[in-house]
Amino acid sequence: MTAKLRRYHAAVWDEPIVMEMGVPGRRGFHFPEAEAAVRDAIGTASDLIPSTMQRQSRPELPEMSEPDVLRHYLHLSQETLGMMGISLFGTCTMKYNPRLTENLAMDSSIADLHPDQDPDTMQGTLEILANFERMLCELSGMDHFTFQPAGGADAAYTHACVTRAYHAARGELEQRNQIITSIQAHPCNPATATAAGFEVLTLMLEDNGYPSLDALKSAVSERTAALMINNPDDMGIYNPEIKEWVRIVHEAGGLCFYDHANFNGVMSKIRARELGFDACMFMLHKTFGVSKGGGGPAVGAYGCSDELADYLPGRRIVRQGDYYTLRDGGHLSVGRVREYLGNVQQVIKAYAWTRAMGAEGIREASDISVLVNNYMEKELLKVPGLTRSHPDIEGWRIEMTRYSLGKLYEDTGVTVVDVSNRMVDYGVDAPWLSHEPWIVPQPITPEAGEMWSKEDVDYWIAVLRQVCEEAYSDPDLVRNAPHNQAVHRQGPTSLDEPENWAMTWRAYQRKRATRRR
Amino acid sequence: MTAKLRRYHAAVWDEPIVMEMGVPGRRGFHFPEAEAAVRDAIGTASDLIPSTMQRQSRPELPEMSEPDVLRHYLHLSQETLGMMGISLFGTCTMKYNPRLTENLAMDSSIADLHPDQDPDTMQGTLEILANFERMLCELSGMDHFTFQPAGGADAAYTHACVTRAYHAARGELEQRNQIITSIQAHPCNPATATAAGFEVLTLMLEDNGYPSLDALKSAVSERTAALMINNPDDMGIYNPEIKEWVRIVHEAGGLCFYDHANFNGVMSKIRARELGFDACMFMLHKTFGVSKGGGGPAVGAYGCSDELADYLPGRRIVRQGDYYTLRDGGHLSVGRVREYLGNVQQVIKAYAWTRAMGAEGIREASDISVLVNNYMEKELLKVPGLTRSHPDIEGWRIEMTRYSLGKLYEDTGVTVVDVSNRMVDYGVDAPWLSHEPWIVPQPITPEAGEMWSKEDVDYWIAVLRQVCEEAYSDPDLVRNAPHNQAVHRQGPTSLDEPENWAMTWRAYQRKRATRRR
Amino acid sequence: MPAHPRAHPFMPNSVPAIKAELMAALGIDSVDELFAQIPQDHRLDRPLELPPALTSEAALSRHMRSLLGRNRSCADNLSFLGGGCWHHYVPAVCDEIARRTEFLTPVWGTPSSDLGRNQAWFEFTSQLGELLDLELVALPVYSWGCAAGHAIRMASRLTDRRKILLPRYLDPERRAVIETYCEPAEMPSHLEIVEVNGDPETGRLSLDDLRTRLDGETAAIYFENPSYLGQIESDAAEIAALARRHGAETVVGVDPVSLGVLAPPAAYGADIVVGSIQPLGIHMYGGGGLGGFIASRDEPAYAHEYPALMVSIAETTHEEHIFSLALMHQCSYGSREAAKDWTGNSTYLYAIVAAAYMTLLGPEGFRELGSLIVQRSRYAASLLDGIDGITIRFRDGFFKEFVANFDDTGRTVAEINKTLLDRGIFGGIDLSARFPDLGQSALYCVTEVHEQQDLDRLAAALREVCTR
Amino acid sequence: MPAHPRAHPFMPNSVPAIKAELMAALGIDSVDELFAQIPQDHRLDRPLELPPALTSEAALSRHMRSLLGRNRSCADNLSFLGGGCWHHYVPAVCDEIARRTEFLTPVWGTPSSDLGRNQAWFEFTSQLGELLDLELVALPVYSWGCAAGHAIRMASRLTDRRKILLPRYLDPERRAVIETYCEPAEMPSHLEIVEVNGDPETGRLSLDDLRTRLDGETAAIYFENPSYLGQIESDAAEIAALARRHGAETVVGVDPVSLGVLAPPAAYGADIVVGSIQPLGIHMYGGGGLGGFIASRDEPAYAHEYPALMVSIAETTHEEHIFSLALMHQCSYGSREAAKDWTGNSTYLYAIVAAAYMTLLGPEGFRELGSLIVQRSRYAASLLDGIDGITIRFRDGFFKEFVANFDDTGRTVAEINKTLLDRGIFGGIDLSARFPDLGQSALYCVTEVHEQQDLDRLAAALREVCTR
Ligand SMILES: Cc1ncc(COP(=O)(O)O)c(C=O)c1O
Ligand SMILES: Cc1ncc(COP(=O)(O)O)c(C=O)c1O
Repeated sequence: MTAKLRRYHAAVWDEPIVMEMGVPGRRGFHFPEAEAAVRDAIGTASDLIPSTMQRQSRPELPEMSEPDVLRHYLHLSQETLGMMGISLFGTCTMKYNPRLTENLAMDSSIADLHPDQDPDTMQGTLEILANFERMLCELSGMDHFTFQPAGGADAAYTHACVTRAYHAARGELEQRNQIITSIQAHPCNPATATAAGFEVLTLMLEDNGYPSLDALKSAVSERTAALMINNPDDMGIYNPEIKEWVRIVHEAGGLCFYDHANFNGVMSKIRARELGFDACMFMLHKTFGVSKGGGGPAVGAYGCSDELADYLPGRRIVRQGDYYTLRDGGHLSVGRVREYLGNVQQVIKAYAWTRAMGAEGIREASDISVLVNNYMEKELLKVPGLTRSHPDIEGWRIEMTRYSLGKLYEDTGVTVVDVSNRMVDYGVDAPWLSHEPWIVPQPITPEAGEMWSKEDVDYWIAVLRQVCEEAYSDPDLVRNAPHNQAVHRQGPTSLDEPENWAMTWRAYQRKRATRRR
Repeated sequence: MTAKLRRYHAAVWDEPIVMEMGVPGRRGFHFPEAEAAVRDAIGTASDLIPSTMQRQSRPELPEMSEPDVLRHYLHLSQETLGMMGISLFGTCTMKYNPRLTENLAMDSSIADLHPDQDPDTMQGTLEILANFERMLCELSGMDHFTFQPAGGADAAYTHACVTRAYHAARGELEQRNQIITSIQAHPCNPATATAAGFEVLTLMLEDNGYPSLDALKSAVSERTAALMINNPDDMGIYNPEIKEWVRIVHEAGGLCFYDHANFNGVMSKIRARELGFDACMFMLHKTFGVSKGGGGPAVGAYGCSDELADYLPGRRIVRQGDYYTLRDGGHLSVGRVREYLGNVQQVIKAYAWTRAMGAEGIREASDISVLVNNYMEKELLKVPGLTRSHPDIEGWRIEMTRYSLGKLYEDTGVTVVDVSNRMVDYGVDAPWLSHEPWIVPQPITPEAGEMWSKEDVDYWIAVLRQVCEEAYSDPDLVRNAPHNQAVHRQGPTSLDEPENWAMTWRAYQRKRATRRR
Repeated sequence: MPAHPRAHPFMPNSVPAIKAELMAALGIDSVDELFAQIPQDHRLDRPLELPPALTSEAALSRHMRSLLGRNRSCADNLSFLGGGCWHHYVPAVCDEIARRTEFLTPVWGTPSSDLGRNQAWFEFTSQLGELLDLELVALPVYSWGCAAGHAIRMASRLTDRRKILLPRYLDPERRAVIETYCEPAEMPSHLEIVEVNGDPETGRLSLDDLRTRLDGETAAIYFENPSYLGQIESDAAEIAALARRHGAETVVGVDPVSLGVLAPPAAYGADIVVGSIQPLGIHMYGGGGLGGFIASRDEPAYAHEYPALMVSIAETTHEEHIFSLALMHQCSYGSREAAKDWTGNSTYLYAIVAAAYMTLLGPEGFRELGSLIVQRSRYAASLLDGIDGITIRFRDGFFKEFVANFDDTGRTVAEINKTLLDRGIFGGIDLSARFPDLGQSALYCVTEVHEQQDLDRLAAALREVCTR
Repeated sequence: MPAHPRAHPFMPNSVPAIKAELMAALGIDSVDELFAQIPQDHRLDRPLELPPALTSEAALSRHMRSLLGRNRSCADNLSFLGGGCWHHYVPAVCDEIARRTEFLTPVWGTPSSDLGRNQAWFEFTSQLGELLDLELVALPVYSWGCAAGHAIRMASRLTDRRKILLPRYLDPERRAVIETYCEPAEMPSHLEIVEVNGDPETGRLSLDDLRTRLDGETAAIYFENPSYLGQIESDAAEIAALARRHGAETVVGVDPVSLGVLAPPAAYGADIVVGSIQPLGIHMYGGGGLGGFIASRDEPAYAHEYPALMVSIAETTHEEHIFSLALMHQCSYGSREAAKDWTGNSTYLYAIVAAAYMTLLGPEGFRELGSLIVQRSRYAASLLDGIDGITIRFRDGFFKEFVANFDDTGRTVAEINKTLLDRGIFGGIDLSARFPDLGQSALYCVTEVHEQQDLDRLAAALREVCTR
């Protein structure tokens, strides 16, 4: 494993902020005037709008020509590393986004559909959604899926809502107001549980890398509404007692929700339903090859057993022979977590990706993710200053491993943020560190998945090694990184202070003026 | 005019040559196996191919996965400045390529058409082509246009072929074997004339910037087959005697062809036919907003008078009420200069661009091109070391002006090639210098057209000024440029020697091995 | 199947030799060994049963196209559906930006390596801030309904009150989302929803009814402008003033494409403004094109209640501009269960697309767009109003949607829409089940995509359909 | 029209204030003054009469789509047209690369600033060189026909001879282009074309006839493999040997997608190889997808005759790879009338697309593709051969095209094709006018886009059509 480091430099365009661009009177887009017959019949727009409601001053938007608008945003795109490098962004399972499906999604048969169209006119979409629902059922053992949740967190929220409805139907909701999760669960689990009105109990990890059965037992009670847990967790550790967990929670009368965001390493190996879970979620923008868009549009496909079916949000697709219709949720349904059927075009992409992979491809992807992760681990542990989270736990990790650069930091004062600022100088995308709270110091969490070649993985390792070596030999080089990006690193000013933050140009103009005074 | 210079750096990916990439066994694309019924009926492919004709050794192509192929070419795209900067590439009239039409061209109604389809199935295309032909007739005064020529040079070639056919029909072809052009005509005019079998007479410029009537008169004779000329020429000088030229050539029995590549400055102002020309050509990939693709696919729309109609190449579109059919050329037709109807999708884009502009927009584009060019001239003449070609000719130039950096070179030893290598360091695209032969020393030919904003033009001027000042203050900085590109400048090795050139990887491998010996 | 399994095009390491090399490096003979952590009785003991793999792109493409061929889109037909997802024209530049791989595929990097994307986000908030006349705009949330839900919860936290006023005529989809966000009655943090009637004459909010509902318990009044039924709430300033008088927050939902001609809610006293970004250059995608925004004055009290991510302009160590997330500690990434609601992957690609859209249009584009829509929708309403059996419910003061009542035709909207469908027309949303008091009514939506000829065609079709 | 003319979206300087500023800088009052050089009597004295401007993209888009809606494409129908432009599957990656703005929009810069594009070009020539087994490949010319024309002229210059042998069964389109390149008889540099007969049994070149035509005047024999009628020229080595014996050049036209399974022409003695790059990932575009290549051994004598641009790998001053044009002096940019033919804007974008295509496929992809095509086309022929009245003219040894004769149906190909068209099928190219000796024959083309079901559907349709 000796990857030569690339000479890399980001494109630098020194691009002004759009609010500073343009010239009064320039136009980027015309709308036609209303037709003569329309004008004659109706008059001008201002006649039609109550005068108190007419806009008084023009919005201060830039005035630019069409080519200039395009070029501006093209420049910005080039100034975005954006997975043009090697992105081993852990917990996000970077995937290949097949251009076939991205192109298809721009087709009017997907792009120009209104959600309230007559089902007659959406048979293609409905058939795909129905078939994909069946495919996810096969992958999870669940009986139903909804695609309404617009992200993984929204699926967690959906579960909290379903949990409310389930216990309410039993008259137990007032009593069952606690949701149990672990400190290694994604923050969205406790956050959505709270937003849904529950109290959250968070279990801490034991030496073996997951909370103990005893801790769980002392947390469950007649107040337990649900368990929300992921497995493996972001350290790559699979909790082998998970069936027992489910049993314990079920016994206490709670529901069990499997946050299957980390599905890539275990797909085709285990199924949530067979482990006893009542519900689970898959992130289609993650495991199923849908483009991430820098943070959505996304889909948290939420699946559940027959027992929870009536609580699902939104309209359900019903198959009648070759014809598909939509049925409103019944009186038990949680209603809506978002409007309509969800990010439909993303579901279609996920369906296509899954068809391209097939059962065999999915199994192989899981194998490769885990194989490559453990290969990486072996190599990374040779990097100076890097240790594995829970170093004493024996055995292979699943599809990702959390590491710590705590030693590097102690030895050199270089933080993991410095390290990632420096890594991008070699043309690799910044790695994921860890969700809050950091339970290992200076965490870093690469995940290779199945789309990165061994050469790319070797390159990534070589970059991390290089940067860590630099930290020892020339710590300022790393601390002042990046050096090859469009701009330098963010300055020390805290953006949590009202006088510093400026979420819009107009706020910035005002505050900068104030500061100058 | 005080444009701040951008901090610019090209994206640097240090991207390997694709031939060095990949791993045996990797796949980027699968084809299905033939269906079982096909296999059963037919057997394997090797049974179906005569054994002597079967390929013996696998082509040594790279073996790569789909995401890696995509990423490789995306990296290469980012390493191409490619009009992401400001490109005032003279003689090429850089235009905005509306994304609407680029998207449309990918639609199956354009992309997946076979040229031999029944006209019933191509009515949309044929209607557009027929209407656009009429529009170009209006722009030029000509009676017919063909889109078969696949570039400007091909249109010039078409004219040479039409000239042959025209004189052949009169039994004069053997006698009329000379084509007259000027030293400022694009090289494709003399080259295609020769390739068509003619002898070429090239007129030199006089002090007023164009050849004299006397020179023309002494060139024409009973051997004159045609005149091929552009006007304005690449210096931006309009020959006011052009009507007289046409008269003289016509009197001698020759045809007159107007190379209208430099149409941008004069569109809506003059029409080739009314100046007396028999034929002309428009470059749709230039004046009419069609994407250039780094050198095609292109269209040299060739127009002519009724008198030459029978000689046109290819099939002609015939309108019958609302229905369009195709008619083969008659016995006088020159046959084909290229297969089928030409680069049809590019004609469609040009039609759409012309509809977006309208008569008024086209007039305004011409006005602006000329206005901005003269504004630039005023500013550029303040740049140290820069002079105007034919500095003594009074008056405004049309849509571009040729300049000389001869003085800069004399003063500093910095060439115009050095200057353009340095200009790109500021994020502007390299300028056009001049076609061969260089009739002014160290020529440089910017053309602003109508798509570049005044700010962009000012920026371009500021860059050139900066570089020229650098040439005086620090000539090596310019001579060693570029400094902010993906690679440095090309080394001095001549690529005209067999031992140095290598047009393929396999040639390079062999020659490099040889050189190493 | 070929004798030797082929490496999969998406998986560069699916070459047997590479897998062998990796296994050798780990000293294992089979990948199975790596799963030792997973007890055998957890394992699925059979291969997955999925439809056959289509690893050939040509085959997959054909399969997808044949499925999608069963769809009929609003582009191939004439659609008057709106109500929460609208058929506006999407400029080609927006598609071009949306498909740039640098924006399309990644998650996040550092503020320096993501400079361009973060700047585009800031340009989204900055331009939307101009349209809204507000200084604080967050990155978008999932949808308008979700934005409204969050904003209402913000208002409740700000006022420490739990009663929410909602207009009776509200999109049932949005309403259902809001209800979910308000939590069931059993929850201690439940928000009580109280409906404010619409004025049967104007379709607008009944001020009288509002006065009776507003009280010292009221956390917020939420209303929309234009309203779900399309009406411009001309009493908006009065509504906000009433709310302020009771110490309640005014939360307004607004259609951003109206803001070239309509006053921004901040101008009439809105405290928190929400809405959809879908009309800003994003395709409908069968409902997948939604995205919601939340905005307010830039006051710490408000800023501290946002659940969404917020991008701020900042400086680098070298005084360049850079763009980075502010107030991260209050979102769920930062504080888990102590967070303000939650956030996660949202609709950030659309923020970039919407930024490009707003830049393309500029002030004049928005003005033209708003004017054109108002004129054409009024023209459509006037045509329909002339048809026997059709009554326009609220004859003026609407923006792009209006209510057509078919009671006098003796036919249901469902029947009429089926007949229109046969003619390639998607009639307006059927309101009869949603709002029985409106009788057999449909919500017709007219935008800039409808040329006069389309509206004439609709009228002709309806004339035929209704008088049969 | 609005009262104040609006700045045009494509023209940032069409703002009146900017024009005024520019005019002020020049001290002029009207732009007209700038045209003083153009005599008044040269001027058009009226505004242009063009259809009304559609400056609104929405309006333009609608106009274009309504026109294009009158087309029926090979994707929506089942097409068996080939012969010089083929319906192959275009991978989505190729479209993605083709539309990257950096490749799509520009002309040229410097080798350093265009590093990526020039490298992609070199990767095109290098990969095509591997497929062809040749070291010298130029950048593409306009089309296969143009490539053949240039190659024939190269051969003539190389041999200083003026007689060219062409197969009788040659695509009339290509043939017409070649004839144009050979110049009329009146021209001193005219090349005489002599036809070589096809063998009526096999459809291949008649070696006997070839022997009688070849002589010491012959500059070149040009033939294609597979031939226009689809046949694999299994005597190719013999043909080339005969040519060599007479000091003539062998110029072979080849379909690059056949080269995964067919021997490259260099292997059987071709001197210059030409062909189409359209099958390499480029859409048909109604004939706008063409591009031609020229290749040969890397010998100075050959290299010095190329009219096309050639890109060579080279080194920078810092020993990095760079890619730059070689032998520029011999092309028309370099030497005007003294050039080898001419060059100009060509089809260079397609070179990049074709490079991506070849990389995607790799050696195995080309093998699979070639095998699949051979099998499916043979299957199609065998189905048709079983239909009453249809005879397959040359039953074996073809690649993707074959000749189906309909004489015994008593109907013309034109009639049959019209009936097929009603069923959504584009029948094979009608050869009856092109080659009357083949009777009522059609050239059917089958590629990887045709699944078995499509071929069965064709057979069923033909069975119906022919036996009616
Ligand atoms: C384990 C886990 N659960 C949930 C989520 C939340 O997903 P989203 O960001 O789509 O809301 C993530 C996101 O990375 C995750 O890793
Ligand atoms: C005046 C003139 N004529 C002809 C041409 C040749 O056009 P093409 O490169 O399309 O063959 C050009 C190209 O720039 C030109 O400027």
